[in-house]
Amino acid sequence: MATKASRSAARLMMAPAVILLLGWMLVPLIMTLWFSFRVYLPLRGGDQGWAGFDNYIRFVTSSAFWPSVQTTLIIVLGVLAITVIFGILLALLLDQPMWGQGVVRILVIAPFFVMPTVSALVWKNMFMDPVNGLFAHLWRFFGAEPVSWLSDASLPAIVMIVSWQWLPFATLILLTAVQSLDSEQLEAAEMDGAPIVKRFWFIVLPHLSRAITIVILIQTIFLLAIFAEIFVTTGGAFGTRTLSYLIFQRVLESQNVGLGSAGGVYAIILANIVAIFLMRIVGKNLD
Amino acid sequence: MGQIQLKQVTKSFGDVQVIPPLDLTIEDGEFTVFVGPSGCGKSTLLRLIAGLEDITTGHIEIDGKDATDLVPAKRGLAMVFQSYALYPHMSVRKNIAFPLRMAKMDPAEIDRRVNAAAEVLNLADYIDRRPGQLSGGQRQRVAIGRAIVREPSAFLFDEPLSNLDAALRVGMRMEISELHKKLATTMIYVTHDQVEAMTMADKIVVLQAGVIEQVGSPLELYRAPRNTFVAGFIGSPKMNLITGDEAAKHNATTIGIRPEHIDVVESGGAWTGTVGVAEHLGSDTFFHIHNTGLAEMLTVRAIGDVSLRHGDTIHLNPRTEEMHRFDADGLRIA
Amino acid sequence: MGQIQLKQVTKSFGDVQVIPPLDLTIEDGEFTVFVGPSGCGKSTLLRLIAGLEDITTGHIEIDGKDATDLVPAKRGLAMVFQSYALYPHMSVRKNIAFPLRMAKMDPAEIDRRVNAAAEVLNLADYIDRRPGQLSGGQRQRVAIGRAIVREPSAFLFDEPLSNLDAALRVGMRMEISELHKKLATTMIYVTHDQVEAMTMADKIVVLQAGVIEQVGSPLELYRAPRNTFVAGFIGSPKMNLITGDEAAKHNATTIGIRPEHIDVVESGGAWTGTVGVAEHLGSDTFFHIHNTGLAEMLTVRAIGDVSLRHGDTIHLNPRTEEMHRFDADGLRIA
Amino acid sequence: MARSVTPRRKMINTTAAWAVGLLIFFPILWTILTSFKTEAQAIAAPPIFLGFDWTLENYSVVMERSDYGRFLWNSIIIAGGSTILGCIIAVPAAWSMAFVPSRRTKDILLWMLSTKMLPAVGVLYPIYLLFIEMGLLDSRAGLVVVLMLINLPIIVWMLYTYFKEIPVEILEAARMDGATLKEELLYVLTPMAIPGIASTLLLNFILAWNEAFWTLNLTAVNAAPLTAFIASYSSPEGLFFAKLSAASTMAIAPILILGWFSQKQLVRGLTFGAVK
Amino acid sequence: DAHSATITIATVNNGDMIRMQGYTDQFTAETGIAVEWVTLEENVLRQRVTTDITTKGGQFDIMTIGMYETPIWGANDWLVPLNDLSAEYDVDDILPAMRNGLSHDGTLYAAPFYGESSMVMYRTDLMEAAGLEMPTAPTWQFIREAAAAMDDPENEINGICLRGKAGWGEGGAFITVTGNSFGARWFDEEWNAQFDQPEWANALNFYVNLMNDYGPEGYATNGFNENLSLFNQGKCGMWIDATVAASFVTGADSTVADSVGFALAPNAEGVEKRANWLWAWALAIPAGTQQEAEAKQFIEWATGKAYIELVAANEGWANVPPGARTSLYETPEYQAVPFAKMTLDSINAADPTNPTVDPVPYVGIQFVAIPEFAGMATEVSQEFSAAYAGQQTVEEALAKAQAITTEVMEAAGYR
Ligand SMILES: Nc1ncnc2c1ncn2[C@@H]1O[C@H](COP(=O)(O)OP(=O)(O)OP(=O)(O)O)[C@@H](O)[C@H]1O
Ligand SMILES: Nc1ncnc2c1ncn2[C@@H]1O[C@H](COP(=O)(O)OP(=O)(O)OP(=O)(O)O)[C@@H](O)[C@H]1O
Ligand SMILES: [Mg+2]
Ligand SMILES: [Mg+2]
Repeated sequence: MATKASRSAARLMMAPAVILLLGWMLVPLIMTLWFSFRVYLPLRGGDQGWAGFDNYIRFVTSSAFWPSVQTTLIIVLGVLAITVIFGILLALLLDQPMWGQGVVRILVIAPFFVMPTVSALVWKNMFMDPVNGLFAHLWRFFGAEPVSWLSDASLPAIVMIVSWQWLPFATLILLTAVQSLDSEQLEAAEMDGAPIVKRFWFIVLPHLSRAITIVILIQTIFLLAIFAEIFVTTGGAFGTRTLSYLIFQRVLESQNVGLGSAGGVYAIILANIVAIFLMRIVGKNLD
Repeated sequence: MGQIQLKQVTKSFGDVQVIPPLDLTIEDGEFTVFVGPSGCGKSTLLRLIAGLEDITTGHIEIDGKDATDLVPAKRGLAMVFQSYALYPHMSVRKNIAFPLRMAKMDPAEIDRRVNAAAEVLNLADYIDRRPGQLSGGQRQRVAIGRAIVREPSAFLFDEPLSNLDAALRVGMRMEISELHKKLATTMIYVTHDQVEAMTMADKIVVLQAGVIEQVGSPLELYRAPRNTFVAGFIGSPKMNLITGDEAAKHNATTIGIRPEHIDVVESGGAWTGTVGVAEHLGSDTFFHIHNTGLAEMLTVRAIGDVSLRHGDTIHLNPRTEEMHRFDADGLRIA
Repeated sequence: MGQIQLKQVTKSFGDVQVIPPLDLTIEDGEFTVFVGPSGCGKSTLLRLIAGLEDITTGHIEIDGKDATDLVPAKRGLAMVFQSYALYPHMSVRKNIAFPLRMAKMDPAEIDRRVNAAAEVLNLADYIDRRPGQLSGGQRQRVAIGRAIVREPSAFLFDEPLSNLDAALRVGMRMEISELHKKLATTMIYVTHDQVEAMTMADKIVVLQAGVIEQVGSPLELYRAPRNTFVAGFIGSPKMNLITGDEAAKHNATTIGIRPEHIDVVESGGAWTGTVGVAEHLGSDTFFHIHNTGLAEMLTVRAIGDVSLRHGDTIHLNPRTEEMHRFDADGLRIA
Repeated sequence: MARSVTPRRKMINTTAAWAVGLLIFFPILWTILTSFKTEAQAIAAPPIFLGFDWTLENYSVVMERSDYGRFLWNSIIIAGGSTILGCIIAVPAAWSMAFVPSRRTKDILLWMLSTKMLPAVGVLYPIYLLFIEMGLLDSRAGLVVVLMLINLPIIVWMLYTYFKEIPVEILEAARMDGATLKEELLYVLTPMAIPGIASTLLLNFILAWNEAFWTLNLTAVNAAPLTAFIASYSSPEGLFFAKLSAASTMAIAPILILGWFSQKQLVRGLTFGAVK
Repeated sequence: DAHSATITIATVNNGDMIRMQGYTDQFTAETGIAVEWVTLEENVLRQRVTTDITTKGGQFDIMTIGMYETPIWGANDWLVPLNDLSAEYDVDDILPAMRNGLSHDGTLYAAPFYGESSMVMYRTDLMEAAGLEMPTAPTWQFIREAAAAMDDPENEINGICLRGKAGWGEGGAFITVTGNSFGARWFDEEWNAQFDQPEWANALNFYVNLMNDYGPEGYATNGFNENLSLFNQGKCGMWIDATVAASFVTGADSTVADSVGFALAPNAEGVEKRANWLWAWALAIPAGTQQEAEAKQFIEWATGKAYIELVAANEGWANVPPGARTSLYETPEYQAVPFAKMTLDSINAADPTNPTVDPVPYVGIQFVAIPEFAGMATEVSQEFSAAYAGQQTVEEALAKAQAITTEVMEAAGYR
């Protein structure tokens, strides 16, 4: 279906979305770029003049920069690993015939509904608190010394909180994919003498590869931007300062908009590197 | 080797008994076809034999040994699925090699067998493609290839050709028949296409609602259907089944006469009617005939091109020696 | 009214010319069938006529008026799609009424027409169901109903029956034929099933790679195929095409003889061979014969059941009066 | 054809799945339970699971302290408005991509997704200044637009994948039947895509509902949604687990309930239409 | 007209503030001015109001800010000067320390709602059991001794609870005053960072050793709230923190209300500065508001004497907002409150203009009143917290603090 008329209609109908998003991307981007070349200190009255590349140099040479990139990557990769692995296991479990499948499914999706702020608050206070938290009680019950999650195991704790929020998403995408697996393929493999582990490895896993790609793509987009979880739990302390949190500190806590904007530009560059990398894979794996 | 015996086998899904007690023996090397209407239990029966479903009661013996509780992989059977069930992410070579790899066979031997199978099935040119890059017929061949390499004692086919178009179906049908001649291995073949059943089978098993209606060679079924169900099911176009006075004349509740057993005559003839639709295929002409005075519409086949058209009057002579008679229960009157 | 003329029409997708310059006239009231192998451009041609694709060069005239740049809705044509393309969220009634609503027709008149169409197509019982609740055949009827109500000057069908199973296909084929008789409207029908083409068409257009190979009535094509491509394409089973010495004997590069025009004789006969596969259908028997001394394998049809089996020797007599001769370019020699 | 399983197997599956399901759900359950405890019971050691004196006191304290209804209403308006506005803009775009694809369609789609990677904290200043300039601060309209823009790529993508499942032939049939482009979208495409659109709406409603950075920073009173409501309970002085739990429960309950009633669409929506 | 006016107030979710929200109906009834509250958690509030004030967003008519922001914002003319308040409001009644801290160049820019310093709160019962007696002005050495004596892990009692949580207003404030009491300072008079000096090493090492030996598990994440709840649950022998905590630890939520004693914040032996800080949550009016008059009216109401009496009448004297007005401490009823005197003494012991032993170029006790401080101090406190959590040594933390501070001061052009 491609007459001239429909093609021009298509262009017209795409315009609003494209123009709006272009605006949403360009306006802040240009403003951010502009700020990043200025000495812009709101608490000293705002724009203090041209800064050249000072902000850029200062941002990367700051001792916090590389650790924050590293932290960002650890959190993203950690959450991806956990959600994908447990997502697959859960999807396989939920695919089995059982009683009350609908209810179980609702239980499993529920964390996705919880606001990140709320989930961070609940985990921090009611579970990970080293004195009154449920984990502390549990540890003590087994005679162990309670762990101060948010200081001694801060990164794992944040990865865990974020994974809890995103596990439903991964599980559901993977569940849908598992359900779309032609059962005849599994039966064929069974007839061919493949035991259950090999059936998983040779048939199920390759079948899931597309879904896994999508989980990775979408989660990465959201995970690169996580903020509330860190703000609420550790405030960036104990090595949990991600790149976007570092920018937050520069812009809002230190009130150095120029420096923060330079950081923002770096973050955009990093995001785009990740995006290009992802889209290479996804482009191959989509349709 | 590949004799398969079902002894008083039943299968229930929950409370629904899909297969009532059933006995069946499939001899070694035989090409057996299960036919029957949709939902009659053909696939279920095949899957019971394969071990993909547990039987509810009864026994299955393969080559005389009880296989009732054996897992599928241990029964020495190979199955070809309707959807082909190829592994989409593996090349043709890997697909075919898969069962051998699972059996931890020596790689050199795997290679040898895969190449031999590819040779037999004309797959050599596609051996490194993925299933997605193959046509339907080629995929079906890969599925068969995967079955062949295991050198199973019997092949199970579940409507393997139903996803192919008419021309390809004819071709693949012959390929499978030739394969059977070559390998002389037991094959069980499920279809609801009676042409496939007629042309391929050594033995046809006609099923209805899980019950075996008749077992026999294709021509036995064609010539002496045991009841009206089999009579209507085997043969294309369908046998004309006529009830009422005309049947009573022959001391039967129902009489059956196949379209090819009614001759078109210039004049006279037992029956006269008007042509409804005339289908001119060149090689044959099929007439659908109304107003014969019989309760049912008649279908008649004439050889070659007969130039009668819609609305013309037609004179017909059934060959009485080819007529089938059935009683009130639909059973054949000898 | 419904004469359609294509004048020097071409179609290219990007750089690929799918239809080279093509002229075709479809007369008012004619049932024209486009046949040809997959990918030959049948659907493309139909969509060009419908206006769903722009033609690259050339003109389309409908009833003598230039329709080249008309949008689909203004061409007065109705189309029935392979997938039925029913609106799943509307009842049968609403589906059929949809084109009339779009034409802003008076509701009373819409009702009248929808009911009339439902009557004709036996849809009255399902009129308030959704398409999802209908069987394949019923859906196809709804699609036809939606086309009928617009009282188009021509109907376009793109493989309308290919999603139905064999038995239903035969039934719907007859229904469409009868509809054509009743309405006497131009119909253009795309299929790759040559049985459909033979039984339904007034005129068959055989296409290959966007080029018209032959246009004519079914029996013209059956009796006098213009070239080897048409000869092989029309008729089932396929015509035997024989090259080499045997052809030379008849002063041709290729000779063709249809399976039904070779008689099986007790002894003697022009050709002798061994039976490869024998397909016993009861009504007919098809033999695939090797070792005749001809370069090609032969297919032969015998009426009724002939009890020759795999490996038997068979004696054959081709009817020379039914033989077709082709030159080195594959063209018929008169 | 799914293989039939023995009741024993089914029992084992059921037990395992319920155990895992409850484990995942537990933090939410615990929050809800805690919201009915007194502050002292909320931190009791060992923790009390069910045997406490159920009290609604926390809820009444929370209700007294803040105008929950207004926060709720703002959340509904903002999340709903941005989702609907997004759909109105996304439907035509998705139609174009799905049915009149060009070589650049995939690139445009991926570009749209990449706009989501813009770090929000980095552009807060520019956006805040723009909002002041346009008088949109603390207005629901402003937030509706921002959240719409944030979610637009996801909406377009989801709708695109749903539309791609719809056979082109049906739209062509409508065109043959004389429908204009507008009628085609309105009478054929949209109703057919209702399940997909519903899932899209739902998912984006949730995403907008939970968005905490912009909603917090661009509002004060008039447009403040539940994310701002929760920000006043996060760490006050003294014991607060029970009140925090009550406030949390109130913030997530509407979505949980919505999710419960529309779980089928949701499950579809949560897969972003990306997998069938 | 005033009857339809509405003012919007951004405030922190502290107990006193929330209590005040409960009484705003009375204000509205008296004046006809409606009040909209935006109540936020402290960090969110700070982020929110700072963005608004620096961009002149105009979202709020009154902002709740602290002693750190007020002079800086006042200097930028972002706040409406509070120099024309009514006579009956009696500006001179505000405690001088508070008034100085909330002024810039002698002009008051924010009215204190309540004020605080820090002091020692301890369990009299445990002290008694340990056979010790708390002096009114203890030293850190004594605090350590007492902590050792009261520490009782068997019964889940920690010798001492102190803030370790990252954030300049949390653990950052505490360690800064601790530093002061060990003779340390943030900067010398040339704005050179001083974390490489032995005083800081002494202070931090003392703190870490004390907390590791007698502090609660995970103190590195404990802030005011966490410690309050620990103390109220009877899990701390001592707690050194804000004077406002006194009313909570002796209040209804506390399990140890009857056995709490108070003392001045400690100092290291031989150092004349004590670990006192000075803080006030104050109400200020952003310049440019359309409702300046109404806002002033509200401020007079909320921080005036009448409000204190209103609360006293309804909830008892122990619950009135403390630390803002001299007159409160002259009220006989209030003098009866056990912690009143110690609060006043602590506030008076703090001197924002002269916070350290060695001279410094800045104002502020637990903070440095320059715009760069909040961001910088948060990062420094994060490094310290990492040391508390055992993720790095005290030396490493100090080296990083030195680097961060130097970096920021250079960027900001102080050096
Ligand atoms: N897993 C199952 N659970 C419940 N009922 C089943 C199951 N599998 C099959 N059935 C039922 O058993 C009966 C036989 O099904 P079966 O698939 O064997 O029929 P079939 O002859 O293969 O039909 P078709 O020609 O349509 O493939 C049907 O009524 C079907 O509904
Ligand atoms: N939109 C398109 N873009 C590019 N090429 C196309 C497009 N549509 C069709 N083609 C090509 O045009 C040729 C003719 O296609 P068409 O669909 O008309 O074949 P057909 O005869 O209908 O085949 P079939 O029997 O399989 O339906 C094919 O080679 C096809 O690949
Ligand atoms: Mg079946
Ligand atoms: Mg086609």
